[in-house]
Amino acid sequence: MAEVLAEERKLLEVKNLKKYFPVKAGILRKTVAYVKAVDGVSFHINEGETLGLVGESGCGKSTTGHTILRLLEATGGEVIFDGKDILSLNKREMREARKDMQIIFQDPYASLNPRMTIGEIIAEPLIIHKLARNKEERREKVAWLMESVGLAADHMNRFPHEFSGGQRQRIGIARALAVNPRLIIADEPVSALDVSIQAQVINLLQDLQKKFSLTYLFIAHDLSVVKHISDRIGVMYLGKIVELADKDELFNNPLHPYTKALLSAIPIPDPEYKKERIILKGDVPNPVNPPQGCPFHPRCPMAKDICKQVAPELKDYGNGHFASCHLLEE
Amino acid sequence: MEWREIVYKLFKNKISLVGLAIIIIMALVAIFAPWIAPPRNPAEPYYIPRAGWMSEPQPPSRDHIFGTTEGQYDIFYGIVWGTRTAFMIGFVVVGASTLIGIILGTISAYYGGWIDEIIMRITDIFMSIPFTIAAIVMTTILGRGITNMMIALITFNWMSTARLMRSQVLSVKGEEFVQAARALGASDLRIIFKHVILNTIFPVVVQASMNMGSIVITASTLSFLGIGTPEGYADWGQMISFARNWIIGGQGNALKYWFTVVIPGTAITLFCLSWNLIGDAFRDILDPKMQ
Amino acid sequence: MLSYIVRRLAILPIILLGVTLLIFSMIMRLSPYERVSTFVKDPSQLKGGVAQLDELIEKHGLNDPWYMQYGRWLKGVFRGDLGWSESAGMPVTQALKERFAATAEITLFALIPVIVGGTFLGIFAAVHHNDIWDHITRVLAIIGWSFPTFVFGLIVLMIFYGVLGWFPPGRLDNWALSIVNSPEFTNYTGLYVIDSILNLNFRVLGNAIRHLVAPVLSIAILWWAYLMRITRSSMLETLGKDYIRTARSKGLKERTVIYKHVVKNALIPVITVSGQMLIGLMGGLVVTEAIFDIRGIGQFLAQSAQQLDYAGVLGGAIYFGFVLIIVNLIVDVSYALIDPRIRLE
Amino acid sequence: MKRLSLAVLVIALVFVVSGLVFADNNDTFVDIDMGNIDSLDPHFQYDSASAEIVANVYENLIQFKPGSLTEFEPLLATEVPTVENGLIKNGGKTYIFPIREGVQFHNGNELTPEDVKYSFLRALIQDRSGGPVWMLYEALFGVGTSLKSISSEVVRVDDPKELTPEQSAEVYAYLEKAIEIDGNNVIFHLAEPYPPFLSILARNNGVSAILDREWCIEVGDWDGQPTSIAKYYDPTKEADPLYYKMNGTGPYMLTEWVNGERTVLTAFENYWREPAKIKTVIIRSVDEWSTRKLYLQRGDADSVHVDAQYLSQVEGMPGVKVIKDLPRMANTVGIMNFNIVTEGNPDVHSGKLDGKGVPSDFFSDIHVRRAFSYAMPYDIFIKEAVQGRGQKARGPITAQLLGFDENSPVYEFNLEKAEEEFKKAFNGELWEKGFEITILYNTGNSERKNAVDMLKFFVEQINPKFKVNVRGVQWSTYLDNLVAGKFTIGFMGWGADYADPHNFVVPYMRSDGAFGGVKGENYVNWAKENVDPLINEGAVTVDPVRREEIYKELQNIAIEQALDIYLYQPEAHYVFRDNVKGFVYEPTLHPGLYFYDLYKE
Repeated sequence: MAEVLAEERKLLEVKNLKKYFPVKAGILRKTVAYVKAVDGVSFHINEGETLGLVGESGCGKSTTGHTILRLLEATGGEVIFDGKDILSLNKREMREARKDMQIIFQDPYASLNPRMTIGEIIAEPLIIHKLARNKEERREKVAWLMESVGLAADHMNRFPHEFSGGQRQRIGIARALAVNPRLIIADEPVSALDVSIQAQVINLLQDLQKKFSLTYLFIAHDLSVVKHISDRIGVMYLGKIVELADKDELFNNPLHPYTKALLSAIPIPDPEYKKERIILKGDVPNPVNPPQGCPFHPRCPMAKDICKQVAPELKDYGNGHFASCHLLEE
Repeated sequence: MEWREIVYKLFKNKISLVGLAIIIIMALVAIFAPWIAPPRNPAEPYYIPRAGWMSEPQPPSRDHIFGTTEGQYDIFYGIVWGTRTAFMIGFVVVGASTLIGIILGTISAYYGGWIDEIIMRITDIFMSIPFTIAAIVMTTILGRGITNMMIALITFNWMSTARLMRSQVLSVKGEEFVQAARALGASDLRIIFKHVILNTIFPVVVQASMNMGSIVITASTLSFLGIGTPEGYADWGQMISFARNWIIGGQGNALKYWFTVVIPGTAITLFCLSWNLIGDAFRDILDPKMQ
Repeated sequence: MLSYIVRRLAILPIILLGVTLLIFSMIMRLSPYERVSTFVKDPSQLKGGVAQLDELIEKHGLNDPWYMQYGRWLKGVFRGDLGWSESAGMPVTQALKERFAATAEITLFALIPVIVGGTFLGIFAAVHHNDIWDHITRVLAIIGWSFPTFVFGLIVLMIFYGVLGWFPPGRLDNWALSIVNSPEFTNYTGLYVIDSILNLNFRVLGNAIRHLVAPVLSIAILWWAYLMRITRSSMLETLGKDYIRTARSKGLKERTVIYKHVVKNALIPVITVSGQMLIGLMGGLVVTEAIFDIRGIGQFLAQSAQQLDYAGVLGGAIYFGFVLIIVNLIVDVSYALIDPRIRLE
Repeated sequence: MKRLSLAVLVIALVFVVSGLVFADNNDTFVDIDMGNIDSLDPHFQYDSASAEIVANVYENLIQFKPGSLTEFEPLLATEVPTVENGLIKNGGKTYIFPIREGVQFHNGNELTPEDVKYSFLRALIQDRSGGPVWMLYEALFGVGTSLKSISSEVVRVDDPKELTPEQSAEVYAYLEKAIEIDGNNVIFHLAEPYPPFLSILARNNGVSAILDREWCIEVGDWDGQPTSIAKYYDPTKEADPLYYKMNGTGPYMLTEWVNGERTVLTAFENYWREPAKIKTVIIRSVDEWSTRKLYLQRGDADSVHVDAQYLSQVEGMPGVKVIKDLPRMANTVGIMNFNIVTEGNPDVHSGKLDGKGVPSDFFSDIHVRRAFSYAMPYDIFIKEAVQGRGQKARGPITAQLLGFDENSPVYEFNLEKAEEEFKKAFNGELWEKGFEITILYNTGNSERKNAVDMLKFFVEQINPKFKVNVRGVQWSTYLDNLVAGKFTIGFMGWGADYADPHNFVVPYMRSDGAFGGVKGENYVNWAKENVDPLINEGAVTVDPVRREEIYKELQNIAIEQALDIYLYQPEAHYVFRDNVKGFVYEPTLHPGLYFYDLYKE
C-alpha cells in the first residue's frame, strides 16, 4: 500500500532539460557550434521508485545525471526536486539541497581521493553538513555506514588503493548514504566492475533502497543491468529520450526501433524464444552535427522520407508509454 | 601514498640519506653558529669581521683556519654564519615563491575562464623579463640588502611553480573524486585544499626541494653582479664572488688562492647537492611507476 | 594549428606592452636624480656640481609625468626607433643588432654539444638505474649544476688559455678581426663562423671556432646536468610503461629495447628543455659573456639595468619577450608535430 | 657514436694547432681597458676613456713639456705666449698664438687660423650640460659664465635653444669678440686675467682641441653661421655628428670604433711631425680583471688596466713591466655634510642629539669634524687598502701644484686627539650621550668601502656610545642622497681638468663648488664669507708669488677648519709588456696613453 501511495508523489521532475557544450574554433576562439549533449529531456521519478536511463555511451545520459545535480550547469530547462526548482538555487541553498540528492560514480578507482583514508572519505559529507556533533559520533556513524554497505569497520584507516573495485564502489555508496539522501543518481555504478561483482552491488543497492526508502535514477548503457532494479526505464539516443515506459511494458512491447535493437542484443536464457537480432548500421552520429529530422534515421532499418526531415515528438501511446517515432503515428 | 610511507622510503634510499645527513649537519651548524664562531659584535653577527683591509687573500693560519678572502674577511666565520643565510634564503624565497605559485596556479586552473587568462598573461609578462634585469632594477629601487634581494628573488621566481601547479590542477580538477566532493556540497575552499592541492602538491614539492639548492647559486650570481647581499655579509655566494679576481692564481702559482674558491664552493655545492638528492629521491619515490 | 600560431602571436604585443609598462613603472619609482645617474656614472663625473644634474634632468625630460616619458618612448618604438642606449653609447637597435650576433653564435654552438651530451648522460644514468654509475653521473651532474658559473668559467679560462694557450677569450684574434672588418670580407650574418664559410676564409673560421670552445664548454657543464636529469627521469618513466614490458617479454635484446623504443619516447621532454635553454641562452649570459670577453645581449642588459638606462632595459625586454614567445611557440608546434596525441587549441 | 667523437676530436685539434701560430707584430699595439667611451667629440667628452682617443687624434695649440706641469711647448701654435716674448699682453688679458703652417688634417685639409677660431666658437656654442666647456667660459668670459648666462644677459633669453636668428647673432657677436684672427695669429681676449688659461689650452684637454671647419660643416656640425646657435646648443649625443666621427691633426686616425668593444687607431702618414712608430693601435674594453690579466700574461695585450689592489698579481710576471709611483693630479676626500637633511633620512637615525642619532648640524661643529679627521687611519689606509699606491693628502690641493706645501699642518691618525675633540663637541654633550650615524658608500668601490669601514672601526673604539653603520647603496641612490643633502660623510674623488690649484679649491671649497655646494646652508654661508673671495682672487692673480700665497692660505684654512677628511692622493701606475718602450708619463692624460711616444722592440 505504501508503495502505491508513494507512486503518486513525484520526487524529481525534469522538464525540457538542455545541456549544450560550446565548440570553439578560429583565431578569436569564437563559438562556432554546440554539442547538444542533452537536448530537451523530460521525465519524472516518483518517490521510492527506480528509473533506469539507458543508452549507448555518448548519448548524454551521464550528462543528464550530472546536470540534474548541477555538477554541470544546465543550458536550459527545469529540474524540480520535491517542489523546489534546483536550477534556480543559489550557491548556499544548493549546498543545502545536496543533502537530499547524491551520486554514485561510474569509476570506483577515480571517484575516491587516493590521499584520504576510507574513514576520512566517508566522514567528509558528515563534516561538510555538520551531521555529527563530535569526533566520536562521527566515527560511530562512519562505522555504521561501512557496515551497512558490507565493509568491515576496522578498515577505516586504510587507503582506497588497498581495496578491490567492488569494495571501492561500496565505499562510494557509503559516502553517498552518509547525508541520508532521498534521491541517488547511480551513474553506471557497475559498468566498471566484474560481472560477478555487478550482481552483488546491484543487490546491495536494492537492499539499501528498501532500508532507507531511497529513490534511484539508475544510469546504464545496457538494458540487462537495469532490468532487475528499475521500475520504469527511459531510453536515450543522441541527447533525447526516445522511449520511456514501465519496465515490463518496455521489455514486452518496445515501440521504438532503437529500443528494439537494444533489446535484441540482450542474451535471453529462454531457449524457446526465437531471437531476431537487429544489427544497427553505422556509428552514433557526431553530436556536433546531428542528423536532421529523426536523429536515429541514418541507422534505422525502417527509416522513411519523413524521418529525414521532421524530428518526431515524444508522445504517449497509452499506459504511460512514451515514444518518439514517426512510424508509430501511422 | 601516505606521508609516513614517503618518509620511510626516504630513509631507506641510501643516496637521499646522504643528502639528508648533510642538510642536518648544516642545520646544526646554523643553529649553533654563535658558539662555533662567536661574533665580534653581537649586534651584527652576520657581518664577517675583518682582519685588516688588505685586498690580497691570506692563506689558512692559526687565527684564520680557513684563511681570509679579499678584504680580509674571515672565511671560517663566513662559512659558519653563511649556513644560516643559505637556509634563510632557501626557505624564505622558495617557500614564498612556491606558495605564490601554488595559489596562482590553483586559482587559474580551478576557476578557468577569464581569471585563468589574466593570471596566465601576468605570468607571461613576468617570465618575459630576463631575471638579471629584473633583479638589478628591483634592487636598485629597493636598495641593496638581504631582505630586498629576497623580495626580488621571490617576485621573479614563482612563475614556473604557478605553471606546474596549473597543469597539475587541470588534470586533477576533472577527476571524479572532485566531482564527488562537489556533489556532497563541499565548498570551493574545501575542494581546493582537501582534494585538489593534496593530489597535486608532490611534483611541486620535488621542484621546490631542487629549487632550494639552485636559489643559493642564483643569489651568488647576484652578488657577482654587485646586487646581492651587502658587502661583508656572511653569504657563501658573496664569498665566492670575493674570489673572482683571485681564482686564476698568483704569480707562478696558479693554486695560490685555492682556499678562496674551494672552501665556500664546497659549502654551496654540498648544500645544493643535498637538496637535489632529496628532490631526486622524492621524485623516484612518488612516481608510482618506479615501484 | 595555424590559428593557434596566429593567436599566440597576437598575444605578443599585449605581453610586450605589459612588460615594458611594468619595467617602466618600476624605474619611474625612482627620483629624477636617481635616474639622471645614467648620464653621470661616477662621482668623478660630478664635475659640474649638482646644478648640472638639474640641467640634464631638464634636457632629457626626466621630470615629466611618467606617461609622457613612456609615450615618447612608445612613439619612437612605432617608428622602429627603440631609443638611445646611454649605457652602450649607441642606439638600442644597433646595440641589440651587434650583440645579437655574438649571443646567437654562442647559442648555436652550445646547443648541439649540450643536447647530445646531456641526453647521452641521461640515457646512460637511466640504463644503469640505481647502480653505481647512476649515482656517479648524478652526483657529477649536480656538482656541475651547483657550482657558480663564474667559478667554472674562470677555471676553464685559466686552463685552456692561461696555461695551455689553446682557446683564447673574445670572439676573434685581432688579426682575424681586422680581416672581418675589412671591406673584402662581407658580413652576412654577423656570426663569424657562418660568415667565414660564406667568404671561404678558413683561417678566420678556425679562429672563430677556437674562440668558441671555452665559453661553450662552460655553458655545457651547467646544462648537461640539467638535461641529464630530465632525460633520466623521463627515460625511467618510459621504461616502466607496458609496451616496453611487452617488448622485453617478446625477447628483444635489452639494447634494442632501449634504443628502439625507450629513447624515442623519452626524448620528448628534451624538446622542452631545448626550448628553455634556447630562451636562457638567447637572453644572454651575463657571467659567461663577462668572463670570456664576449659582447653579447646579457652584458648589454645587465649593464643597462645597472645604469638605469631605461631605453636599453626596455629594448632588451622587447627582444627577450620576442625570443620567449617565438621559442615557446616553436616548442609547442614541434610537440604537436612529434606527438600526434597533442592537439593545439 | 665513437666514430663521431673521434672526428670531432681530430677537427678540434686541427683548429688548435692551426691557430697557435701567432704573429707578434711590432707595428701593432693592443691596449686593454675597461668601460665605455662617452663620446669622441672632443668638446663633448669629459671622461678619461674618451680623452685618451681624443688626445691621440686631435691636437691642441700647445702642450706641457715632458715631465712638467708648469712649462709648455708649442704644438699647433709655433710659439707659447709669455709676457717676455710679448705674446701675453694687456696685463694677462690678451694671448696671441701664431698658428703652424703646413699642418694637415687626416682628410688632407690644411690647418688655418679659421679652423682654430671655428673650433673654440663651436665649443662655446655647443656648451653641453654637464660638459667641460665651462673651462673656456671661465677663462674667456669670467667665473660662472656659460652660454646660458650670456644669452640671458645679452638678449634676455634664458634658454639658448629658444634664440631667434637675430638674437643668436647678437649672442654670437658677444662670443666672437673673445677670439680674433690677425693674419696667421689667433688672439684671445680674456675678460679678466686668468693664469690657468694656458693649462686649459694644453694637449690632453679636449675642450681646446682643434677641428677642421670645412669637414665639420660637411658632416653636419655647426655651419659656422652666427644665426644658428639654437640649433647646435647642447645637443644629445645621438644628434652630435662628431660623436662617432673624427678628423684631427694628431698622429693617429680613427679607423674603427664599436663602443665598449674596440677602437682602432691607425698612424697618420702625413703627420706634420715624424709619423708614429706604432702603426696600429687597438684599444679593447674588457671589464673582467682575470680575463685582462690572462691577455697580458699570454702577450695578447701590450698594456692593460690594473686596479691598485691587484697590482701585486702582475708584479714579477715574466715579460711584464710595471711602472709605478707616478704622482696623479687627483685625490679622495671625505666630504662632511654641515646640514644633513633629517626628514625621511634613516641615516641620521633619531636625527637628534640624544645618543640614538645625530642632529642635522652634527658636522657644523668643528670639533666633530676634527675628531673624525683624527680618527681616520691614513697610513693604514694607504698601506692596506690601496697597497701603498698613494700618498697622504695635505688638503684639497695635490702635490706638484702651486700652493702645495709639504710641510703644511695635517691631521694624523690619533685616537687620543680624536677623543679630546669629541669631548669638546656640543659642549661635551655629545661625549655624554653618544651618537649613531650611518655612512654610505657606493657599491663596487672597495676603496671607499674600506675608508668607511675604518672610520667605523676606530670611531666606535673611542666611546662605546658611538655607533657608526656602513651602508652600501647603488650609485643612483648615492647620487640622490648627495643631491638631497641626506648624506652624512661621502668619500669622493676629484681628478683635475687642468693642471692648476684653482681646479681643486673650487670644487672642494667654494660655496658653489661641485662638493662644497652640497654641504648645506651652514657651509655655503661660511664659505661665501671666508673663502670665496680668496678663491676668486686666486683665479685672476697674475703674479705667481701672490698666487702661491693665496693657495697656501686656502689650504691652511681647509686644515684649520677640518672642512673635509683629506684621505689620500692616489698614485698612477702603468703595466706594459716589457718590449714596450718610450713611455712618457703625462699626468693630464692618466690613465690614458699617448701612443705617439711608444714603440716596440
